[in-house]
Amino acid sequence: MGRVVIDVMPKPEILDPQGKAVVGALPRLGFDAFTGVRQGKRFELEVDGEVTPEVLEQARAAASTLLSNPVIEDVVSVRAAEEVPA
Amino acid sequence: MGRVVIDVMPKPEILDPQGKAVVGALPRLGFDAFTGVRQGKRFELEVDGEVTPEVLEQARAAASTLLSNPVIEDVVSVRAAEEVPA
Amino acid sequence: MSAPTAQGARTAGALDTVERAAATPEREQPWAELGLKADEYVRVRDILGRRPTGAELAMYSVMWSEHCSYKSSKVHLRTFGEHLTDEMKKSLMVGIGENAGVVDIGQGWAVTFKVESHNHPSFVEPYQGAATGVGGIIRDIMAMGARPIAVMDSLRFGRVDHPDTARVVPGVVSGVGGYGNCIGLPNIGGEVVFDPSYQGNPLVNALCVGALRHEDLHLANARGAGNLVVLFGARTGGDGIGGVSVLASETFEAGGPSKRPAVQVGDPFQEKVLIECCLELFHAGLVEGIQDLGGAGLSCATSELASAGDGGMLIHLDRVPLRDPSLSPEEILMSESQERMMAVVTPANLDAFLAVARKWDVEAAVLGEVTDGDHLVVQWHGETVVDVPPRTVAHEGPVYERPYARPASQDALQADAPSAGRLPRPSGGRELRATVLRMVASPNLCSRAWVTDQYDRYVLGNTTLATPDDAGVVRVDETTGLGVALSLDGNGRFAKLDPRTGAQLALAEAYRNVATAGARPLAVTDCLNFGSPEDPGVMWQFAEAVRGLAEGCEQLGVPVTGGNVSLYNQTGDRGLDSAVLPTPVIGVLGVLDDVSRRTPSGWREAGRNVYLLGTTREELGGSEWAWAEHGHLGGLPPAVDLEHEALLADVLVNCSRDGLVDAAHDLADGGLAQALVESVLRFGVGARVWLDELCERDGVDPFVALFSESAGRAIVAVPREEEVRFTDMCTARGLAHLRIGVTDTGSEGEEAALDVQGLFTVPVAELRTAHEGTLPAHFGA
Amino acid sequence: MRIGVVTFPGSLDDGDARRAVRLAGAEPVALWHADADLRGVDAVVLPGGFSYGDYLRCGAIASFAPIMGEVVAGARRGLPVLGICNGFQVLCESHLLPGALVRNDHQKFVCKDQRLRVESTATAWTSAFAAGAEITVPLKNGEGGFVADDETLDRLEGEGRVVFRYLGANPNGSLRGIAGIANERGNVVGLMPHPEHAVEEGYGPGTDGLGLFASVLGAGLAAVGA
Ligand SMILES: Nc1ncnc2c1ncn2[C@@H]1O[C@H](COP(=O)(O)OP(=O)(O)O)[C@@H](O)[C@H]1O
Ligand SMILES: [Mg+2]
Repeated sequence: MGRVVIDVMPKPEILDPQGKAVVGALPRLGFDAFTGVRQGKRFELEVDGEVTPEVLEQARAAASTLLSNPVIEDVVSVRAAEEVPA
Repeated sequence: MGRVVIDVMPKPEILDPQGKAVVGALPRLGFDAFTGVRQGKRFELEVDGEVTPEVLEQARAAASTLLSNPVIEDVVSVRAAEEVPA
Repeated sequence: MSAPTAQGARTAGALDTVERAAATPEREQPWAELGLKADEYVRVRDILGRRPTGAELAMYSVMWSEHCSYKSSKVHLRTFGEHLTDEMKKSLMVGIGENAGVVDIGQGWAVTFKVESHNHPSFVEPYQGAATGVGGIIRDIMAMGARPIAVMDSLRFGRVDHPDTARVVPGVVSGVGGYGNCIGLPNIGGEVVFDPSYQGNPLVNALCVGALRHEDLHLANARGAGNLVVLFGARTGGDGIGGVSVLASETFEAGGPSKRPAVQVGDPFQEKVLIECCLELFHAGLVEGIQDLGGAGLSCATSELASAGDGGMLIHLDRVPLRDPSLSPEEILMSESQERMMAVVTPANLDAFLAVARKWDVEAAVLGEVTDGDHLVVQWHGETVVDVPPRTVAHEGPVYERPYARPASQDALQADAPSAGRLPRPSGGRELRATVLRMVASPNLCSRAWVTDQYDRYVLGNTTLATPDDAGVVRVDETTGLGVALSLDGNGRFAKLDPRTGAQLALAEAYRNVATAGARPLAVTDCLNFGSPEDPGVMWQFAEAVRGLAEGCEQLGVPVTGGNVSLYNQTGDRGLDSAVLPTPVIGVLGVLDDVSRRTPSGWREAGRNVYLLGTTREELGGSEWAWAEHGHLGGLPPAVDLEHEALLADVLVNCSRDGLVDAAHDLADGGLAQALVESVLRFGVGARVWLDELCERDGVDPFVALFSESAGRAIVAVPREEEVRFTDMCTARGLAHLRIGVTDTGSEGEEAALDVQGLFTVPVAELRTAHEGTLPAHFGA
Repeated sequence: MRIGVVTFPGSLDDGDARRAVRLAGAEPVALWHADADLRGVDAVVLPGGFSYGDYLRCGAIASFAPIMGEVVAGARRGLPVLGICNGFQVLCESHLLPGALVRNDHQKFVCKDQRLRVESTATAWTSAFAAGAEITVPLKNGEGGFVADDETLDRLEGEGRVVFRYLGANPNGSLRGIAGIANERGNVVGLMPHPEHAVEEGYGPGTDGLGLFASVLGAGLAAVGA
């Protein structure tokens, strides 16, 4: 079973109320290292078999049509998943 | 200026209504390759200088306290950013 | 799209079948971990004549939990039935025992309503806990064949300034709103209370009301051998396995063995389409009976449907559409995945049923059928894993006669009255003015707008009164204006001082609120939130409250139609001392033949005479003043006189019908001062008020006149042209009434104000700042 | 005149929109998201609610519904289309209107009676108002912050396509206080507040919302006749 990961972020120039709320809350909890936060979305798409180039092509098309709104968001990456350790 | 990326996903056993809605919509748009979708969050945290081990430590702590809800979400990864091409 | 179903995740060898159970009687079983007591486990073995299978053990343990079986409360709840008169039965189409009670409101219409708790889950995960609480009560209403038309929520939290309150409040409020708003039901009222006793154990009680035509009434039972049992809605996952039932029955002990299962996550969108789907199924006559899946999931739905029916039931558990294909049969039976319903459908209707489900994109699976046997049989890939008499699971669980006793501390508590010697009182205009401003800003009396502005009160377009009026009022029939009013009230401090009186005071307040809005009170629902039934003191509180409520309902002639009991609300295990305040929350439903006649609470015009109905005694025990100003709780609660409440309600209802008053507002927490301030702040119309005659007539001083919480009172605004008719009616009926003021928008160039003559004046803007600032200051603008 | 009201799965204010159409004197026609058929209506309302649960992005999944192909085609021909709240979000996602709606700046759902100024009467849905009219209708949303880039905002302002603006404190962080906008031709209007909840005395803050529906009764007939 394969997996495609798609990352979508708000465009830099677009207001991101969620990121703004987070950046306001961090220092109150003692996290003072961060000067800015933006919150985007991460999609994990499962496929039955392997992640073929065709699957990736579909994922790219889905990312730019359904999964993001080009007015306010950028698709940051579309890739076959590798496990990333936390 | 450095950047830390944090990925948070709904726990696998937890219902993800957003992912469910997306997986229902994809085939209607002709994207038939995908059998499951889960939607999580991606945070980009900016720091003024470099991403030092201390900064990463803070990011990890923030990820597991403020940025995720451990009852229903897992922190998938906390890492210094490298640009990933779309 | 076909759902993955379990692929025999358990190898046949590991499957605990009935056959295997019979052959291995000595096998150790985790009955204690599942919450069964030793004698209960023995009883299960006696019923079955063998040891239960794992799946049977799962079913019995969840269904015999306190939450599902009412084992500690059952003996007391019977009191409601004993106090049910023929008169009260008249408008009752369905009483206690069904998913929700159903009341005839005339013109061929009926309404069904019920309040339910989701306390413990809301502490663990405030957003999802509260959201799924709202979702659960809505499904109860759907199961009766009704269209849900409104929700309410009664919320109790710890100290307003405690750090954990800042976690729980925003989560719970956005959970209630998130679910209700997304599903499209107006939120028309509720309560928000802060008290340290709820710190580790908030109370989240949600109410839903639905409307139906008489002929659409459906009862949940599985009748007719050969009829099919269909599960529809969301897929089953590992949500809250052992969830509500275990969660709601046990206390949280840090460090103890973790019984904290995965929380349930709600999907209000799924529930919205489920509502539309169910209504279409009902209207097309495609279902025989329908049952919601709540706590205890499939265990509950199958055993209750079968138990209420006339035969047995055969279920193929491997046909359940799963979200997680690795679930075992036990887990599937216990899963509390939300947004699922179960229907009994004749074979002839199945295709049409499935077509409706498809239209709404709702997944449906035929799990089995009604049989002519008398057992509930559950199979897993052809092997029998459950074979039980359904009544023993659903309706014949254990019943406890828990010992109860008036706590030794009760006398001292009642003796500690807030007398003038015990608590310093404000006197003189300056002190009274400052007290009013502090009181209207105090956590329990300040504006609830921070909460209620997060709730959609307009959706469906039938809401004519909602927050912050005394009752929520919604139209049921658009052509005639027929509608209902609802109020949800409780007062844990009063109930602590005297549980019997406290329950009646909550009833009286909800009843009065509904009448204040102009509706004739008709029926009651209740949510009884108490500590551990294993503590005799708590059990005494419970028994007293139930008795008080049952007797009160009989006196007022309004039946209890259903409700919910939530026990083990406590932090720690010091019995009574760690329990929450005993908190019966009472919902009263009333009817208006034409909701355009409803009476709002706020003043809109200058020059209206303000009358106080009822009399004021020095009653400060358990009052908001004693608590907010002195942190004091002691003495006796205000006296209840239900005959007087009925008279007051009758006058208020007639006032609305005959158009004698412009506005009416009931007096409750915070007394007259609070009621005046709220009436002023609604539309910014002030008033000149005089207390001399009141003080003289009732033998009280201005402080008592302003802050006493005597029951049975309301203020009304009477247009001059109706004054004679109004006072004549009060006189004829013997209702104490006294003109205490006149509304006033302020003279030229002057701001409107609340002017208590001879004592103090507060401009509207100053009142508003005090009243509206508190919750945003604690929880963020 | 017949005005269609589209029901998507998760639409909530569709019944209210139909009631508003009826009270304004037109015939409401229920349209189903899965039918690519406008049933010959003279105007279309995309109602409020949480289509598809507002999951992914508000209005995103609904914008791909079969009926939307017809709505878009109709709108390009000049068919009057009104998007209320979730309907506004659908119109933006369908690119019939520019910009997007994001989470309220204060992060909470808000339900309140909102004062608005009618900034343009040159649209199919506002022609019955007096220029500069101030009206009160309910506002209820969690994602009502209107955003667009500066260039788009300047163009909207310059072309008189800002149709409604919030009065008093900005309730959701919408840029330039924008509550509603129109397309270039003025036949497509989207707004976050809910005029359909202000059409009946006693059930909402007055009847100011009727003006939108009254407008299309006049203007719509002219457009259809043209
Ligand atoms: N959690 C809540 N949800 C909705 N409405 C609420 C809630 N809490 C309070 N309200 C509303 O706020 C108003 C004031 O509450 P309260 O003082 O408890 O009213 P009352 O004393 O008349 O019962 C009422 O209209 C009540 O319905
Ligand atoms: Mg009250």
